[in-house]
Amino acid sequence: MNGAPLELFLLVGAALFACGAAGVFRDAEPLRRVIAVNIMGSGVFLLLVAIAARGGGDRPDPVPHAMVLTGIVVAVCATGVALVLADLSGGEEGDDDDGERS
Amino acid sequence: MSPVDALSTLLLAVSLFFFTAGTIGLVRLPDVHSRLHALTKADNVGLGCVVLAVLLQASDWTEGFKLVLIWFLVLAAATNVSFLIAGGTGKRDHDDREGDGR
Amino acid sequence: MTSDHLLILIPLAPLLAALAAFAVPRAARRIGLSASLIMVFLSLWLGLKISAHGPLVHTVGGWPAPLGIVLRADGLSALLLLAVSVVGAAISIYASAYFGAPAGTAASRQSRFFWPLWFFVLAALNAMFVSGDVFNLYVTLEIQGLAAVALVAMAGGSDAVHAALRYLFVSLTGSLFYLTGVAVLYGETGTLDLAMLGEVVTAGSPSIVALVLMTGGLMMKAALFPMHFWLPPAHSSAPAPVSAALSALVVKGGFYIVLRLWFGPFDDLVSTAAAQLIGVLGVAAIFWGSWQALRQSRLKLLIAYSTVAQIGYLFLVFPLARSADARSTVVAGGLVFLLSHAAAKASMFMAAGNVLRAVGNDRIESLAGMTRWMPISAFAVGLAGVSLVGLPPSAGFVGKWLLIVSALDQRQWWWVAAILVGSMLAAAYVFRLLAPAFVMTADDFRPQPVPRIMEWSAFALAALSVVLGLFAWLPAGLLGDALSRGTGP
Amino acid sequence: MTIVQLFDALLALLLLWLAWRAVTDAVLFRAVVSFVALGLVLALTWFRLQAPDLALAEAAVGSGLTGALMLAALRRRSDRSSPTPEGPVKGAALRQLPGWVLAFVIFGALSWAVLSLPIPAQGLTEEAHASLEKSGVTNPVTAVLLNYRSYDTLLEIGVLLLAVVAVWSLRVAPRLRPGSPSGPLLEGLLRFLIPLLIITGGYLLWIGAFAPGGAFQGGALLGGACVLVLLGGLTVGPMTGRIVLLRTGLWAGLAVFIAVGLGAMTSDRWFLEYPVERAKLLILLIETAALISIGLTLGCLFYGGRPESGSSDRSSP
Repeated sequence: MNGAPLELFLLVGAALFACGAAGVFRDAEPLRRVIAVNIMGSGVFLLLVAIAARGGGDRPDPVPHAMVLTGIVVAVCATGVALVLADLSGGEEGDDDDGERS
Repeated sequence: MSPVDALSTLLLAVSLFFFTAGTIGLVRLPDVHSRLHALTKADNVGLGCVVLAVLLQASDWTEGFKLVLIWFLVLAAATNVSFLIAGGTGKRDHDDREGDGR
Repeated sequence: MTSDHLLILIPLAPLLAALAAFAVPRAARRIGLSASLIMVFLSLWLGLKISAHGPLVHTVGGWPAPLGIVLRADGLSALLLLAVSVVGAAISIYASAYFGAPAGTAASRQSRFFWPLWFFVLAALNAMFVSGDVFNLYVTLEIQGLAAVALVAMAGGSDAVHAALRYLFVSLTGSLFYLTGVAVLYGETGTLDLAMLGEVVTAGSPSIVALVLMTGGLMMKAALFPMHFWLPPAHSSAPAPVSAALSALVVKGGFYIVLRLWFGPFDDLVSTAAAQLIGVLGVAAIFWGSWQALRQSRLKLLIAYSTVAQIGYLFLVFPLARSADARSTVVAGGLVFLLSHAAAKASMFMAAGNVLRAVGNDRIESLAGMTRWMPISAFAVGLAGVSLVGLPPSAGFVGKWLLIVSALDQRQWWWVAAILVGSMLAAAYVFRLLAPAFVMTADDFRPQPVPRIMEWSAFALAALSVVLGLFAWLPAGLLGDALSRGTGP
Repeated sequence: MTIVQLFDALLALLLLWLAWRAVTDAVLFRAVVSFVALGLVLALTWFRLQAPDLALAEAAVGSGLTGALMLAALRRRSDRSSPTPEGPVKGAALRQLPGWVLAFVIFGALSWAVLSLPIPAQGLTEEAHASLEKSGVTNPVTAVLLNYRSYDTLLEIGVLLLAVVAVWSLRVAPRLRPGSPSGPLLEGLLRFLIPLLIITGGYLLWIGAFAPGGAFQGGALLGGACVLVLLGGLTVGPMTGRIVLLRTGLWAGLAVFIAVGLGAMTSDRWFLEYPVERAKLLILLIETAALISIGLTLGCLFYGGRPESGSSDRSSP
């Protein structure tokens, strides 16, 4: 291995996940919660990549890398939808034109 | 330490100096415009030195071409961003990005 | 384990329907209805094939288990797929009438976007029930979460948007907790396949933390008691067909994965204390949900809190199914209960939608004299109530009966007490609905006309939920020894 | 060796500090900036942990595009409400303690678990590299994404389409701020930069087969080009004619993926099991369609709503 201290990165990953989780539960502001969820995601991805680097010798394990790539794309989709919803919930100018109260 | 390596390390040291100068300028200078000035000038020259240093180590011309392309792109982006920020702060008075001590 | 090429059609059919509904928005309704019928036939075909040949396997891409993804369908998946397609078809028929507004209005915009989102939910559920890979389950959880959130927010009101936003954050957090568990599991075992995990997971420390994280995340998705707060506002502010879909089908996804994990890889890792704890959470959900339902003044909120309570019953399966011999009866009871709740709850939300369409608001007082001006929907509410409370011969009764019998066999009588008290509370809030319905009102009351299809689909589901009780041996038989101890899925 | 360890320690510290700033900073704008910086440092970490594909994706999508989305949302938020003084989050103090207690519990349990992972690490490295030549590509990550676990990627491209449908169902796209900055300098840059982005996106797609790159990284660049088009004020113009084209581009990726999968299946192979000799061609076909869909999807996510066409609602999407 190129000597990267994997335990350190595993701990940092766990810390990022915990910090994000606290942020999601702690905050009311939607934009901050979106940031917190993204940080949780980054924490999990750091765990996965560190686990991938643990096994491979000089060739890291490609399966967690594919999982993280999928995770990054899913995270940006969720962030996109969350930000539009946060926008709508913040101001009232969303286009809720005469949708009957259902 | 072949002369090429020596030259590379020298260039890296020079770039280090420019980067620190840019950062000190960012921290110490009072208002936006002078900070922009410090940042764009110092950091771009710093990056130029780094690119030159790495160029010396480059194995073939395609790699060298990519490095120069990187440097050119950063230059183009930096000039535009500083132009926009400078232009922006002039027009918008209550812009919350105004660094008025917050 | 017979291999089967057509198993891939189960997740693909709704995915293609969603794609077609998005590509050709004007034909979305027709695509939706035809796709719903196709899915019913597909799941019937799957059920017959599994009862004949046993579990089916489809190795996607030709790569075997550790490297590639293997789709597996056993009795449990077949049963859930049947439930999703049948209840889904009824919801599609109801929605085609519910959104049948003339083109150009806001409702027609809703209709155009309802169908692709609805079929993404169905695709997520179908993919989830046949997937044999834990990371693949994560992707299906994300699809289900995003699509359900968009469906809730479609109602457009500010409280719908706020409910959808909170639902989205809980859904994302739950998925990420689940993904962390998957990461730890992969770090420890080096495989993502459910069957292979079963053989490899030992009682080492990482897999305990993985179990806790995954279960915690899935409890958020399934809205089990401590993490149920997002469900009532989301299910009550969504359009009626969406509320029906969420309460009847979407919430069951999280429960299904916990079932697969606790009786699959983590079977011998789960201590009786952990099983008892999740059972206690179930009981707490029953009492809290029923208590809140009693205090609601709005019909849809009452039904949403009833969902919180009924989910509690499902999680009673875990403490009761620890012993190998009791497992098949308990899981059968839990599944029959799940089917009956899906049908009954969907029909109740549909009936609530009918009331809302006819009267304009869903306050419980406005149900006054409902048996006169909307008899079919009133009958549907009654029948669905019978099944929710668990009166014989409904399937709800059969499910609860099987749970009670095995609880008594294992002398865990406290679950019996919980089920009985829960049923009485359910009876209380159902009668709260029915009482005003039979009250005579001044006969000059003119409700808005409600399309007949909407009433009949609600009635059909309620009737199904009751009649299913008479044929409860069918699902129990199909289930076979899907989750029996040791063999794994 | 100490220099490298120093660099790693600095990287770890930077990650933690930026994450802390992003979650707890009182000024929302600085929290967003900290988050974007975190994304860039994370890209550096991926590179340090020998995951160049992820470094590309993280820099382009994780910090670049997500940062752009957040700044746009922040801009719309401060437009709407007068910039309320950014005091500490109301009521946060009350919720502060339980939040952080939960964080410490999670951190404790998770670090205990990850530190006690078995020493001969389990992994699929050998299996993945063993059947690499049968997969049609030599970059192992692309092999996993588009051959071994291609079903995951298919569902993921489904998630992208779902995100666009969700955003379009929520609202009509808000008009970008009038008087958004558009000077000769910016247009000059865009006229040069956008073609370059498109070419580089195609290049990344092509080298994805044997070097770090692929459809997602290329798609992220195309997404960036779309964002620049929208931000640069290049008028998007009446969309009526082009909405059908945009819509087709959006669902093309998923449709091609399923078509190739079903096509491969007919001659009694499994779904998505490519014939070995034509694997590279099929993967390239899938990735090209995915590239277009990903780029357009990320652009639509930034656009923040459905493009309203001039004519009446009926013919609009």
